Amino acid sequence: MPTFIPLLPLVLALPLAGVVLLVLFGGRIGGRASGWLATTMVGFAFLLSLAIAFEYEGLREAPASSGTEADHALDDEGSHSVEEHGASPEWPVIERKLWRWMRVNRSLPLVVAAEPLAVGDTIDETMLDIVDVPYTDALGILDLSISVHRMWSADQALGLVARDAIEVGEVLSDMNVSAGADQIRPLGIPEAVGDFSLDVGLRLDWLSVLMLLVITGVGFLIHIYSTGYMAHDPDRRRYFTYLNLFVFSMLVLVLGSSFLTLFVGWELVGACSYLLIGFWHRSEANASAGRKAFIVNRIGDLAFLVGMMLLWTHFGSLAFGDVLPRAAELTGLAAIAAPLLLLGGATGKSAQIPLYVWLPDAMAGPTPVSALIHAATMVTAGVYMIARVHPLFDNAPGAMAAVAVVGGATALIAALIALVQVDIKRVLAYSTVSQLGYMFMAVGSGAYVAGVFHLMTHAFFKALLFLGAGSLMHAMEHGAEHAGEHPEALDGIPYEQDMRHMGGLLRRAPRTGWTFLIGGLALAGVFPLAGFWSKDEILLEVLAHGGGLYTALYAVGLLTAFLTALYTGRQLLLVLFGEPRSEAAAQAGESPLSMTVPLIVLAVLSIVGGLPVLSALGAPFPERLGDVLGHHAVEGLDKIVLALIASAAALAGLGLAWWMYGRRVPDLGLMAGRAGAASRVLWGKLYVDEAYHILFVAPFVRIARVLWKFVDNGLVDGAVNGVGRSLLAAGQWSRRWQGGRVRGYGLSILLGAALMVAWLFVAAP
Amino acid sequence: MNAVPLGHWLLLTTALFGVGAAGVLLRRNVMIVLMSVELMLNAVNIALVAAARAHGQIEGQLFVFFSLTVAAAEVAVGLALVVAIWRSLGRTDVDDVSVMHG
Amino acid sequence: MLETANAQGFPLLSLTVFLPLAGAVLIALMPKRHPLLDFAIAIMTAGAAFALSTGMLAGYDSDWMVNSPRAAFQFADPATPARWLPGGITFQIGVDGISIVLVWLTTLLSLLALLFSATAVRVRVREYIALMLILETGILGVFCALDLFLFYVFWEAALIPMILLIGIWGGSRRIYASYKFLLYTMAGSALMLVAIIGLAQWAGNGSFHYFDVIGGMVRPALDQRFGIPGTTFAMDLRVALFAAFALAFAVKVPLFPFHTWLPDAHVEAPTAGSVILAGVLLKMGTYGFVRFALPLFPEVAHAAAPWFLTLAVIGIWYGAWVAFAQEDMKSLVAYSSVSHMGIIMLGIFALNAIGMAGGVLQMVNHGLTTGALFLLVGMLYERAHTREIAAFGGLWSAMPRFSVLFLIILFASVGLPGTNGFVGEWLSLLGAYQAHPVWGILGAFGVILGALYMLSMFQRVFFGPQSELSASMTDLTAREIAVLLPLVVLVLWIGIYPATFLDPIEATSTVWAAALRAGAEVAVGP
Amino acid sequence: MSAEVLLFYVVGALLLLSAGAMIRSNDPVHAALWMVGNFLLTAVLYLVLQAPFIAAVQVIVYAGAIMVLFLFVVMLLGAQPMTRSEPIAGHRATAVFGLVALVALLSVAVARAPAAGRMPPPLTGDFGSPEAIGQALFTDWVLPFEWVSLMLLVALIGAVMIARFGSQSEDPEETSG
Repeated sequence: MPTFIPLLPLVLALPLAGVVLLVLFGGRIGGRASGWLATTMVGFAFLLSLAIAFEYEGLREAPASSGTEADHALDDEGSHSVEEHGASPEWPVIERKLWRWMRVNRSLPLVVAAEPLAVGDTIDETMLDIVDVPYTDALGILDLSISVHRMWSADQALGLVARDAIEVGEVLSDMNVSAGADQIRPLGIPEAVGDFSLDVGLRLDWLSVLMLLVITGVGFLIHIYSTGYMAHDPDRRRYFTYLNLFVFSMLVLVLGSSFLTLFVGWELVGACSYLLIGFWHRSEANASAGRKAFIVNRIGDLAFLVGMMLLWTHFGSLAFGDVLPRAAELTGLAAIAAPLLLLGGATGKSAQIPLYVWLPDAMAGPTPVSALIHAATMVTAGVYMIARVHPLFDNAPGAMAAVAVVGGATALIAALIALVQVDIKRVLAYSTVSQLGYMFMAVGSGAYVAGVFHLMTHAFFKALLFLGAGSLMHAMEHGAEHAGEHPEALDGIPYEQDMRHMGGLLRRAPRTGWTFLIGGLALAGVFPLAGFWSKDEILLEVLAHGGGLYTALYAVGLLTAFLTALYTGRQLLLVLFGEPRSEAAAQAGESPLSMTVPLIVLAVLSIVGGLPVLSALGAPFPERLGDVLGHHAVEGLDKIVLALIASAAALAGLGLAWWMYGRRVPDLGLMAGRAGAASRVLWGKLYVDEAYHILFVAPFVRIARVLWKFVDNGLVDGAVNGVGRSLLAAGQWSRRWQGGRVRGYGLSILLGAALMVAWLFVAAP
Repeated sequence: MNAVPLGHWLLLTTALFGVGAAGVLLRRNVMIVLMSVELMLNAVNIALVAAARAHGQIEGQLFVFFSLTVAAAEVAVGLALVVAIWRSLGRTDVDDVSVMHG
Repeated sequence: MLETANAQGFPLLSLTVFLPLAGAVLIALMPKRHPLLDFAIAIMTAGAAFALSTGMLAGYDSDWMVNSPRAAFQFADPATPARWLPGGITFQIGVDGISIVLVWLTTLLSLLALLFSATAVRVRVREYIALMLILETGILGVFCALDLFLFYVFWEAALIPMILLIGIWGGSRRIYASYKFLLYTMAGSALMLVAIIGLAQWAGNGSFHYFDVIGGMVRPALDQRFGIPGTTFAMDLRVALFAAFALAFAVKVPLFPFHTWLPDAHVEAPTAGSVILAGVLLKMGTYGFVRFALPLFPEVAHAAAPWFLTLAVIGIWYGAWVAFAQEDMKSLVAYSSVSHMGIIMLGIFALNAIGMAGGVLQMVNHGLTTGALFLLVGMLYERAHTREIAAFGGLWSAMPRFSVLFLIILFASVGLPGTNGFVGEWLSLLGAYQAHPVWGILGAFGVILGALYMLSMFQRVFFGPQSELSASMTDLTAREIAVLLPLVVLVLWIGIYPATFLDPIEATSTVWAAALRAGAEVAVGP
Repeated sequence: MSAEVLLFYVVGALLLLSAGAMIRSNDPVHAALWMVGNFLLTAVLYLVLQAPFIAAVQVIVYAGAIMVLFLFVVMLLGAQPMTRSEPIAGHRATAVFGLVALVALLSVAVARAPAAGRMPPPLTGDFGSPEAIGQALFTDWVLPFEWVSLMLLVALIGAVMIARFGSQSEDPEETSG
């Protein structure tokens, strides 16, 4: 008997309770307690998730009896299990309806006469069949019209379930009372697609279990880290409120049992991201970055929204359990449009071309936020979503290819841009964009398991890197305080984030330094760290998918792997090794335990997180994910050779990085886009922001003013005022002729006379 | 050509009538307006006499006789009004006389 | 004639509608000037009306005989139409699922607006309160009237107090604004009166009662459809009558080219006036479409739907775009109303159950969020005596509570899931998409545009370096929070559990949508 | 060209000129004098038209009595400064347009009229003579004649009443404000 799975809503409720408590009582308990309250909530959520995961593992069953155990397990009437399509899943998909959210277009009883009626007949219930159809057609109208003509002695509505006996008038008998479905047919008027009922529900399968663990686990660590990182911020309470709200929203996203529930989380995490990026709102730049993130995300959300409308129009439902098994029913334009629209949504949330521009700016938020939202969880929502709705993509190879191409292009371009960055967080930000591109490449190749696998390992090591970066910034600030002088900010980058001021931090902050090193190597894909396994898996799957496009994408992936190793090696060398390049770096100090313990935990996960042996121990990947996402057997390729090639690319990148930055003291003068045209273009981030500004933002702002000042005040209002003024002027003018002035009347007489003469000419020429 | 056709007479009176009307419409001095009214009457009178001559009928002249009488009465009343206006307003601008009382 | 589910013989609805008026009369009769007493009377009567309407909303039976538009009317009062004036003019009021939520919204917003006004108004307090109460009765009557003439009387009766509120207690250009409002509305509704009289003559057989008229409108089509010799109702006459109704309602909504009275009226109106104006007065227009223009002329509505959808989409884009350029917070909110009302119109003219339900729910939502926004801006204005966006900046640090409440309402306004805005927008857009995908997609762009202007404004006012003015602000008082809190709670309530309002709405709109479709089919013929 | 034709054109031109001068005078006295000239020229035209009696009456009544009345009133009122501004926007332009239109239309009408080319017929000796007019006046037209005399009386009394009550009831100070 499962005890924890029915408690699934509690996982959601805990962080939400944290939000409510912090809003209501946060002011009274103070910032420090607020932090621990929030952390405790997420901690409990994590523990519960673990328990649920273990319990879910125990639900494994033979395919034949699929679902029955879950039915027994959940006595709640809202719960039921749904059998997924595909190769006999071993675990049941558990869905639990929480409440009916929206209901529209309910079925109405239609009255049809069971036998023909004659004039003077009396209808009683036995003579009528009450048929349940979506709507009553003309009956409502009929009763209205008849009441006017007093055809009904009882003056009672027709068709109203015939509760009372009704005397039938002749009109009705002529119509034979069957003026229902068979006589009146649609005439080019769009027909309603039945009952629209939408529930808020949760869905549990291995995919959501994995996401659940990642979100609550990494979220918990980052909460702990934040209590240290934000210890001196006066607005901690607000920070932790947002953070808890984010965890809640993200859980809604991954646990939602329908497109619309997913979308709720989808938008809410965007809102949390907006709030957290602009957390230090006194700075205009932070607020703008938050706004940019929200609006760019909304552009993607629009595509998602339209995609949902399209799906609903075809399926009459948005529940995963209704839509996904029937995905193959989509044909023609809708088959390709629906996944492409969803991809549009994913490019916004997961920062892919063309909507990736918000993510680098999002680094304006507190660093733990970058780690949690903009590296580990929210930005991977696009990958999760595509994996979740993969039957739609499987149904449209064109859309799949689009996903892969978007991912490949993003991976390569972001990696290139990352090469020249000097801001420690920006390197990581572009790295995140690039790695997300990797995941897209994977899901675009049908390798959903590999994509989600990389999602998880990336969550570990990228969260580690961001938290490490935050810890190093902390160390730099500490050092600057010690040294009594702040290094100068170059190119508008704060000194504590500028890698040009760092160097040799491995010695100054060993715990942070070593874990940062582990994270970096995992990102570079060094055997046997987590990144190696997942990246290797992706490259393998892309190549295995076959075809010229995917072979080219394999090359792109390999090149990106090389570039990733290059910029990671560069970052590690600049930050951790060499001589300190500023007093702040020389005197930097280690961060408190609350910050370094999460780093150590994440470092351990980054080391072991990808080991194939874990799967055998019960970890939710990759076989168990395959249970949801489809098993994928790669044949005909030598895995070892491919792994060696990938490792070679990673090592070559690291080697080149050493040759450029480790061999001798790096030349700081050549950084930040000062090493030739190519580096300038990359430093300028390919001028995409500028292009968007010229193409979209500036015209929008200018047209807004024109619309307001010229069109609205001038034309539309001018037309109205013009009519008013001309009427007024006509009144004023004619009033003078009636003002009692003799000559006015005289002139009227004269003109009248002239008109009369003229009329005589016309009438009698 | 030893006589003037009726049309020429009428054209002359039309012109004269127009000049009188112009005086009525364009001038503000009430005296000149009254004189212009007389001018218009005069134009009509000439037209009547010319028509009488052209048709050889005496009635046209009789009409003129009557209209002269009416003109005399009109001038008498009109001037009385002017005097009354002048007394009450101290001015005799036609545009000042735009209300029926006071 | 009209059997209702909730006929207890107790004039619940009449009491709700006329209690505020009675309060106004009572205040007028009060011999001396006791502003406090006046307020007490006003708040008691408005509160009682609110309590009664809450009871009716709770007592509304969504499942009672749901398959006839007529049967959807409940709490009818009197039970059978009473003769009111000679010439077939009757008196009967009743609510269906669409009216009841609007009635409830009206009583709520009126109460809150009165509570807010307790400090905001300092001159001619008595007249002000009395006018607010008269206004409430007028609007309630519009939403309940079951007689076309009665509807028209209430329609105009609601107009007059609003004009006086703007014209007496308004800002510097109040006279211009109130004239413009008056002329616009009158120009629209004059033709409607003609149409109403025409309908009563041609369709209602001399009766102005809603059911008589609507039955008469459908009757000729039915006769023709089933080959029964009878009357005919020329199509061009139908079109003309529809146009007369549509013009009156489009001005009130306001639909795109008829909107320019709105920013002026809003900017000049006192805060409570703006709340009522945006919160419920605009809904009279959309309600008019749902209640009269569409059911009376289903076939014309179907034919004209593309035009209205186009105007609605233009309104969505245009209102948002112009709002983006605004420098005054109030006019920004006013233009945002143009945009949001466009979404409502989009839902209504989808002419299906989902769109209609979404549109009506969005009416409620827009009333709550925009009412709250005007209250918030009004509270800021009371402190700063300016509404210029550029004058603020960094307000969050000075007014954290105010900022949080503003943020929640803002999220509702941009339609974030979890708030009411999302439910309404989603259903409206879905309905529109189902009817005409292109318009649905174009309308959905409002999602982005709304975020653009709202977030820009929010950033400029609340974020960034603190301006001198912002630094001098004090946070909300308990009374102000008490005024806002119900709205915030409702915003979240409807976002999370909309059934409270959506059930009556959808029960009614489903029937109406079916009737509309059937009516159009019958009229066009197979 | 006979003397009649010559007189018509010369006197007609002078008539129009004097009329124009009259309406253009700023001083009412000048205007009155131009009017006298105009009336006298009219009398000449009456003579050309074989209407000696009318000509005589014209001279006596108009150039004599009415003229004197005008001059009296002008003298009584004295010279008054006149503003040239127009209280009605567009009045002058509209008036000129209307005048030109009316005169042009009437001229065209006259020119196109069938009777326009009619030449005066030869006449009997007493056409227009006092006897002939008296004959007609006191036979066929005696009733109108009496009515007109009555009207003159009414006008006389009316003029007196207006002038008198105007002085009694109206106080300039009361109405000036």
